[in-house]
Amino acid sequence: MTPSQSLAQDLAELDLIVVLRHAPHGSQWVREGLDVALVAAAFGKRVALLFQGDGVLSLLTGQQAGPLGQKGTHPQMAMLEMYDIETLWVSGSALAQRGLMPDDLMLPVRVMDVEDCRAVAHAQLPTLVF
Amino acid sequence: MTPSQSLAQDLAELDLIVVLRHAPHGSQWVREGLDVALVAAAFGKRVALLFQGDGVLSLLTGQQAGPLGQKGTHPQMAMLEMYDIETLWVSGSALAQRGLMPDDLMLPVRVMDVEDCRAVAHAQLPTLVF
Amino acid sequence: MALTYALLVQGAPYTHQAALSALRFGRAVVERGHRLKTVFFYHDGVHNASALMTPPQDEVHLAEGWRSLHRGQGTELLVCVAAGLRRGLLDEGEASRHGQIASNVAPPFELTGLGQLLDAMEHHDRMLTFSP
Amino acid sequence: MALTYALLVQGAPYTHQAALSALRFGRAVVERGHRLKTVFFYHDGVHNASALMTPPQDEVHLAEGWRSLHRGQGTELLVCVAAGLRRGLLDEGEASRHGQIASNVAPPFELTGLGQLLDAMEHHDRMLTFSP
Amino acid sequence: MALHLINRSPQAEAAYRDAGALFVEGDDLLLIEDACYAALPAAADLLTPFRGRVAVLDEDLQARGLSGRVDARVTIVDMTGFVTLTEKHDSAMSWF
Amino acid sequence: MALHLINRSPQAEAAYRDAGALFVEGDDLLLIEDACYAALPAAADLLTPFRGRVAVLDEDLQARGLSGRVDARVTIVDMTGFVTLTEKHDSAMSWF
Repeated sequence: MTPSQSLAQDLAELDLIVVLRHAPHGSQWVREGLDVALVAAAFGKRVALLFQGDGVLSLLTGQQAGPLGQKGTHPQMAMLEMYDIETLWVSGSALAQRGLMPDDLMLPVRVMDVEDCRAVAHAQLPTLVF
Repeated sequence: MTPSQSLAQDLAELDLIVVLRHAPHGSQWVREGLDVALVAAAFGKRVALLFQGDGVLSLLTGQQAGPLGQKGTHPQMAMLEMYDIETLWVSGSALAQRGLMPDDLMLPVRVMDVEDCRAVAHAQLPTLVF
Repeated sequence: MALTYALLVQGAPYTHQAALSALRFGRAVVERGHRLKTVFFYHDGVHNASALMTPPQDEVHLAEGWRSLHRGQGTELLVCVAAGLRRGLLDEGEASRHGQIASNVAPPFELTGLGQLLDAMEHHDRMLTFSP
Repeated sequence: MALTYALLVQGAPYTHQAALSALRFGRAVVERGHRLKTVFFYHDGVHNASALMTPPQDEVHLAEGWRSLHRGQGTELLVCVAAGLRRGLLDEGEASRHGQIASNVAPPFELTGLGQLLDAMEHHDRMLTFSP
Repeated sequence: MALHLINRSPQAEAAYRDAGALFVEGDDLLLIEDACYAALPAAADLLTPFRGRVAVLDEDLQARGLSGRVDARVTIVDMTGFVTLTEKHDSAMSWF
Repeated sequence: MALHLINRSPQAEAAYRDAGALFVEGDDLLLIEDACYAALPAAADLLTPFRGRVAVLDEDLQARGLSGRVDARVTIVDMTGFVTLTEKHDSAMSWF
């Protein structure tokens, strides 16, 4: 549970961690979780996102508005950089389980091993799990 | 998929099958599924229930009203006989997976193997899955 | 051959995709030349009937989508009264019966009992369920 | 030592047990001598604030349960306005702003933004989430 | 014969298990909504009980960025194809 | 150290897997609502990652008829015990 030095540095500068672990489109969890992250950033908080489980699917390239104009969550993803949310952590095992590589993702991420993820969960930072 | 004779007889006399596959108490699925079965029976339909997956847990003995008076679904179960709903099928593998025996259940049931369950699902009877 | 369809919708709009899937499927049924006779809203699906839903203007308005199926096809839009009452969905009659100050279900949505769901299953050729 | 608590409630009453669990936990927090300062309703949790919920008389009335915590403790009952609007939950102000004919959120429930959730997390000692 | 609908992510293994236990020759399975992710090759084991009779809804695939990532054994159908499947089968069951 | 809450039935294996992956020495897990069924001996494998630091909420157990059926390695706590666990841990995470 001792984070690597670069991760420790990231953690030291954060105000909020939002964990996303549901798939996009089918339900509202990712969207409402990202809304929290974006509002926090707009209020000047330094936010990191941890994508775990099905949450990694919200980073897939090539997503579109759904039929009937359902917006999806990729437009919010595209706003993260503008809001200075650049700390994006992705569970390596979640990617592997789905046969995905970092190249399949729309944003640059840090792939985390399980020790990294544990360090994040125990950084004593305000954390919301969606 | 050829049902045993006694099952074929049961199937021949039915108007509606309600499949229950969620756990009681935590969500409303079992309750609202049983409401459909009870209303159908009140309208004179001949109804059978198939308990599959977590649905078998709604038959456990010893259930009570929850804290804050949450009613649970066992009072509805107790009404089944009064409404002449006596065909209760339970997936044997669902029981086994949870370490349960027919003695753990509050009502007499017919334990079904997978072939029986397939026959029920393909009996061309109106079926609702909750 | 034209078939008659009923849909059972159990998912709330703006929480789960089920309601959108049901609406799209309903439209496709009509485009294929079938009759969409009944949509029955149960469980959290009752929220599809809320007259107060106020989605962002650039998103689909689910209740309006259902109403347009009613206008085009005469599709019955039936809302389970028991599932609706506990979830805060009432028409004028139920509101006055229960001493509530307002109502949020209006025609063409109709509050009704589960008997109507059974009727729809019995009389229509196909029944599809869309759940969260 | 007395702590201050915030709860994030994301489950709708009469659909999922999460809202009941949150209310029971909130009461137990108070009984242990802590302060329950804020309950924030988000996602489907916004339905806890519905003035129109009409549960059977022999069942717990969730909205009333929350109001009684407010009366006893001054607990803030905050409802995310964006999550509420799309799900058909509006107070008088939002109803008139959006041209809706009725409203179904009244004090002590308050429509508010997500900033208040972040405030509660920052200023209270503990934050618990109850989700469906 | 029956049409089975699944709309839950492969994480909800119980939906696949319960539908798979009842699946017989002549049935069809259609994956919609978050069940589209079960059409990825990595989820192939979950679809074994469905004996190659698996379709997935194109509109939902596209929204999720899954076009071009679908396992070759899964058939892609559009909304009209969905209706056609319900024409073919008297009975449809939704597993959620 | 953190308190982990799970409220989903053992069928929702992902909640147990994701929480288990992050669980460390000194953490606690509390099972509430339909997660009470994970306290049955038949679900013991699901609780292995939680190293014997598993509690279950008594009120929810009783409603489900599970009193007397709980695995011996799981501790039973009442609602006050739940609050006590939140006093002990600064941080609580809910897996659903």
